[in-house]
Amino acid sequence: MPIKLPPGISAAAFAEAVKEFQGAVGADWVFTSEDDLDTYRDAYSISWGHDDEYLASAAVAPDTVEQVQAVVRIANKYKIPLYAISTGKNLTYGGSAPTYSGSVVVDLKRMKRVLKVDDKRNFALVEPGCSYYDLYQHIKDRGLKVWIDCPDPGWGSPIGNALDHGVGYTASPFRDHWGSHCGMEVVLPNGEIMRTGMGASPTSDTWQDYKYGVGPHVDGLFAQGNFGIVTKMGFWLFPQPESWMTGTVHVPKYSDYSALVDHCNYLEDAHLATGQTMYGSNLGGPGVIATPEYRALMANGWPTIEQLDAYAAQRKVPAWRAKLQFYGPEKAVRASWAYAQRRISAAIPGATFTDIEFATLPLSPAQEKTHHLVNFGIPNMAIFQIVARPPAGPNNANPYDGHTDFFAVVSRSGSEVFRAMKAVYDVQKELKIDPITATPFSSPVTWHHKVFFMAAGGVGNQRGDAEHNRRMRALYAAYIEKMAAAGFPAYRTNPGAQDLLVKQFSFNNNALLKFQEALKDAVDPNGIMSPGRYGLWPKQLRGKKA
Amino acid sequence: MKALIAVLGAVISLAGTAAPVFAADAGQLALGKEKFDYWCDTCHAPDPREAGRYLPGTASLNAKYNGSRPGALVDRTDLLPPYVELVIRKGMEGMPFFRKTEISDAEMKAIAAYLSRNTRQ
Amino acid sequence: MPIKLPPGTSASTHASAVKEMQRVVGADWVFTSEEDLDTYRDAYSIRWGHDDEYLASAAVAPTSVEEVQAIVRIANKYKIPIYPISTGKNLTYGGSAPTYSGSIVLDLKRMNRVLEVDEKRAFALVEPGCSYFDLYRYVKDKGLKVWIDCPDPGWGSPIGNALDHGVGYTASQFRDHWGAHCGMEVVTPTGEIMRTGMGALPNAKTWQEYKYGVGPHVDGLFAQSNFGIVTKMGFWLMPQPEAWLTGTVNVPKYSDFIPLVEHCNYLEDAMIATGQAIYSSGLGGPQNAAEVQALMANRYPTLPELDAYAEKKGVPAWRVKLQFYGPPEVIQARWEYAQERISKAIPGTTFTNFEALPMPLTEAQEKTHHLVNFGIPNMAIFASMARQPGDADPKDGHTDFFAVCPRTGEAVFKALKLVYDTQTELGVPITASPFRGPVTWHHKVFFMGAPAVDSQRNDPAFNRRMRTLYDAYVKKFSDAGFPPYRTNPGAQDLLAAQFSFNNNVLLKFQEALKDGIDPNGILAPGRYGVWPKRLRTKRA
Amino acid sequence: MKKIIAAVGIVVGLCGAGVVSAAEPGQIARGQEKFDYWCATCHAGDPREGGRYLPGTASLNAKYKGERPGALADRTDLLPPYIKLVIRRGMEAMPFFRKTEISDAEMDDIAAYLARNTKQP
Repeated sequence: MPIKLPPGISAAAFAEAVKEFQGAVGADWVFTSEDDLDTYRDAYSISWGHDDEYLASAAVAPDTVEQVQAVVRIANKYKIPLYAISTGKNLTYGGSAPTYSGSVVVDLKRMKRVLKVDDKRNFALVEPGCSYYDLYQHIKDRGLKVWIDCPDPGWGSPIGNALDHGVGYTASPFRDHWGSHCGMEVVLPNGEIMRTGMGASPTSDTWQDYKYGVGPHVDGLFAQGNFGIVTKMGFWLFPQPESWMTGTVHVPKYSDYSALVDHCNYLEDAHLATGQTMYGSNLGGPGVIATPEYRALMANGWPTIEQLDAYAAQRKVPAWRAKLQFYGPEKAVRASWAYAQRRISAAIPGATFTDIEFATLPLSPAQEKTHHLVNFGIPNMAIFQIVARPPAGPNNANPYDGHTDFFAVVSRSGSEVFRAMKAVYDVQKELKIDPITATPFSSPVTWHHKVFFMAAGGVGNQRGDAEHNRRMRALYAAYIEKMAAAGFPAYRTNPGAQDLLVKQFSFNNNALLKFQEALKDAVDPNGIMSPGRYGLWPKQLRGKKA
Repeated sequence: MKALIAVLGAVISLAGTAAPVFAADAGQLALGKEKFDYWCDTCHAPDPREAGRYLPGTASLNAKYNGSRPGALVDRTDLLPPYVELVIRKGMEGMPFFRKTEISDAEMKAIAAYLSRNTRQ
Repeated sequence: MPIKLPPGTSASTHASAVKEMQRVVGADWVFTSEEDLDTYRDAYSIRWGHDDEYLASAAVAPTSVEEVQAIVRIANKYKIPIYPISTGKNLTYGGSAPTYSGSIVLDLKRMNRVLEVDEKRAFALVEPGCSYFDLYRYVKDKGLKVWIDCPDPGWGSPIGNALDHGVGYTASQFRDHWGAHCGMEVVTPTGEIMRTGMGALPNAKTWQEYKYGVGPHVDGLFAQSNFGIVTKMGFWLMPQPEAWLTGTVNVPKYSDFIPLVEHCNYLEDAMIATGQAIYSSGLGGPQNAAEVQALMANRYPTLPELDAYAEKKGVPAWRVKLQFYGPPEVIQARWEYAQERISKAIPGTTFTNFEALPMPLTEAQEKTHHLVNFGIPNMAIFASMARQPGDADPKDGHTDFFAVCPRTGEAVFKALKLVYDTQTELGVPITASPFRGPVTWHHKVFFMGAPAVDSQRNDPAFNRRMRTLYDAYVKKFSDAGFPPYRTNPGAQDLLAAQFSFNNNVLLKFQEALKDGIDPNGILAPGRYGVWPKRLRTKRA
Repeated sequence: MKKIIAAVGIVVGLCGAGVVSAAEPGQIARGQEKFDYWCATCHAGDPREGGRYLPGTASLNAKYKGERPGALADRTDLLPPYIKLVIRRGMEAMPFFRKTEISDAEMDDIAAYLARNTKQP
């Protein structure tokens, strides 16, 4: 007996359904024991241990598309909600737990095949359980000359990540994982298999080359959505570049930042510095908020740009830096870097250039030890240091059990970054966070090539401390609401905040959500597919939630 | 859960030296190593920057034990299978738990046997 | 009295709807006379003068989003189909005519504003009636350092073109006009205004920067489709480059085309040669017509025969014009790399026609360059139909056929032979040639053209033959895996039917979605084969 | 349709001498503005004027072989009804224009502009 039945389903009906699921995938691959279901909880949930924590009633793990179809048909028969996960490693954004408690998790981890990698037309086709590691290893084993683009945690799924608007670290268009997908196979809420784009043409060989096919594109509905279960998906790949070059630009004044951003935008959009530009401030960094100078700066609230310019002058370090990265033939990357220096020197008096490095690719094993691997499309797990015990971290003695990210979408402009930094500060001040961690020296993240993401202060969770988690939820919800009100919504969020986030997209009385709901009802009449994902509830359940 | 794991950990650290606690056959150890390398090694390999991959698991255990035990799991001589299995299925701090679709029970036992191959009575 | 009423709609119902629409937009902007409606016919239609030509029952031209909403509500009230057009210049793909006769055309030409162009963040926001000329003039008048990407005819609409999968001529990702769009405003089939992506968040300034917003993306539903009327749309723009460089790579053997394509793919995908690579063969052209005919006298030549022919002619079998945008020293280095890479891989390669110019072009340079490669809209393409010297009877239009083909030499060879096979089978004059290069409007696939299908407005029998030929291209190319990327309304049902995976489940899914948001089935019924429930039996 | 237009063309071709229609300068200026916006992209003076290959001018050059100017602005034989007919009915590959593009008043202005040098027979 599961702890949590799907609402409105009797134990007897559920048992019948489970029996049918077992018939479809084999008894070993249907999980209903408390121990097994515990592994489907969201390890990083800030709802952990609360009454409204998201819990599955069972988990089913198909190995083929046909088994996925069978599972979906059974769910329709019994009107039992399903929730599909790929590798289940979407930690901080929901992990392996459903968005509607009592759902049966469809765990696609066993479907982890790399179906095709073409290094002449530069694409891959994979299954949802395939991880970045799996795809990377497949390419490496065969000596194919293409790069993948991976986010920080290497164990995630290229499909799951792209579907949740995940982002990465290599060249411009590839960092946007949804943007670089091409072609899908989907099991629809009625159990039919559908292929999108050119995949619908039984004879075409361009499923992973051309996204559109003919007629309306439906792919977008499956991103942060609940219109079907994606069982195959293609991605465009970056051909392995000959070499890589980096150099760091420093600008003296705090107010030089706007010009710096404008020039870096140009270098990126013109395909000169196609690698990730990494911004930082020499005035920030760990421990800065405890220094007397900083306290003096912030004593009377958020400082003006003039005060910040004066502060930078007094500290005698360049206020901002941008690490530029270039991929390509040696002559070309050297010429691009020379151009970048010339352009920025001419525009920003006092700009200096440091940390110049050139490397032919691929990196040697020795170079791999000292470089930021994701910038080279090499999956790894380094990011977990933020939740592990960092050598001098504040949580060294009692590390968090996880964290909940908040990254806001901000225009690529200096003035908008200033406004977003202050917005984080205002939220923390209003909530009386002590100490306030938002500083005028935080930098945007450049995972996406046309927009910045700005982090708000980390939200850590403790599986053993329900009260702590409750405070974290309040803080997180405040970030969602107040940052959106300032025009800076989160680009993705955990299930507990999805209704709240979607509500902020309120143009014309949430016309977009209503349109999505009409579409949803049309293709999922029984409302069985991932109810509530990103605020989208089927008719039967609408109004049940926030 | 953390408390439970801590207790189990303490029990295990009390276990002494001498002969290996579990007799595992070579095939199981090989499977265990293979699955450890696939699933665990990305965070728990010996050197925190082994092959350039910053290894948060090894770094975290180094910080925790301050040299009193090795940070790398493969160098440990005090791990007992039930503890290894518990951490795999229940997680530990920032390390989330693993599902059977990732690491099956048989694979988990093989990993546990591999990591406790040097543990003495 | 219009000639053509919407099926099932009485004259009096139609008249009431027209009257209500007049109240919304003013009597001057509702057209019902035969003379006015003639200007809404598809000038290039291969159905011209046939019983099943697509004809409007009226046209209405709003000037604001609110007027569009009001018209949509009237259409719902009377259950009269409406068909939106932007500039109405989608010639060869339907022009200003509806896909379902009797529809009222919603002519958005009067909504032609450029709402915003941001040079620093490199984007534009426009209305549907705005043409490439309009956007270009706006950018030029304000001295902004950004380029637009335009297709051949400059009078088209950036919005309409993108919605129909249109393509262009500058750097890789801008050539795909749908791919370069960011953010929309749409009037839904029930008359609601909706903004997509970040446009749904009232205070966001990133509507034209970040496509996704949160939750499922609905933008794709409005492309080649009938899910709403797009009233605003954003586009990412290319920053004006410092310089442009071109050089032509010539390879000797016919079969060298295979590695040539692989290297050009690399140069494009690795962002080294981001401009359009233009392929052609030195063995084609009118001067070789007789020899090419002879080569194909009995059957399509084999690869060894084509290699032997190239050798005999002693001219390079294939050439590709590479184009680079960027600072002079960077594009010089990139071109040098391209030469090194290709010379090493393909013996006998030569490099010619080198040219490098600072940007923008001077007026004198504009006279001699292919303007669309510089984002400058113009009308030169119409020369393909206009009277040439010695041309007694120019055609009244043409119907394009461009097939989606993988970027490999092998696939191109297969597609070239297919044109020959189709023409042979239909017994039409053979205009196929093994020396036609693929078109590179899109950066990840080739488009293979079949020789033009012409139209004559005064010759229905001629047009009937053209329809047969066109349908044969659609069917045979799709069977071989090369369906066209867009088509005119007369072939949309046929084309959609070719996308038949799992009993056309994609189309069924699209139709289920359509029914969910357009319960009265009033918006552009039949566009790209998607029919509302009440008209599904009308499918060709 | 082509026949009707040809017929009107012939009638117009027979016209000669003094200016046929008295248009006020404002109308001619407005007509030129609209001609430049809508028509000059194909029908401007030089087939490569401003680098824009001009298919309308090129086509008319091929048609008249020097008997008449290919550029419409240089013609001295155009009559307003003919111009309006071609605008609303099209001519070969040149499609017709809708009132949302060129209103009746604007069409009158263009016609007046192009007929400004046409003389009475």
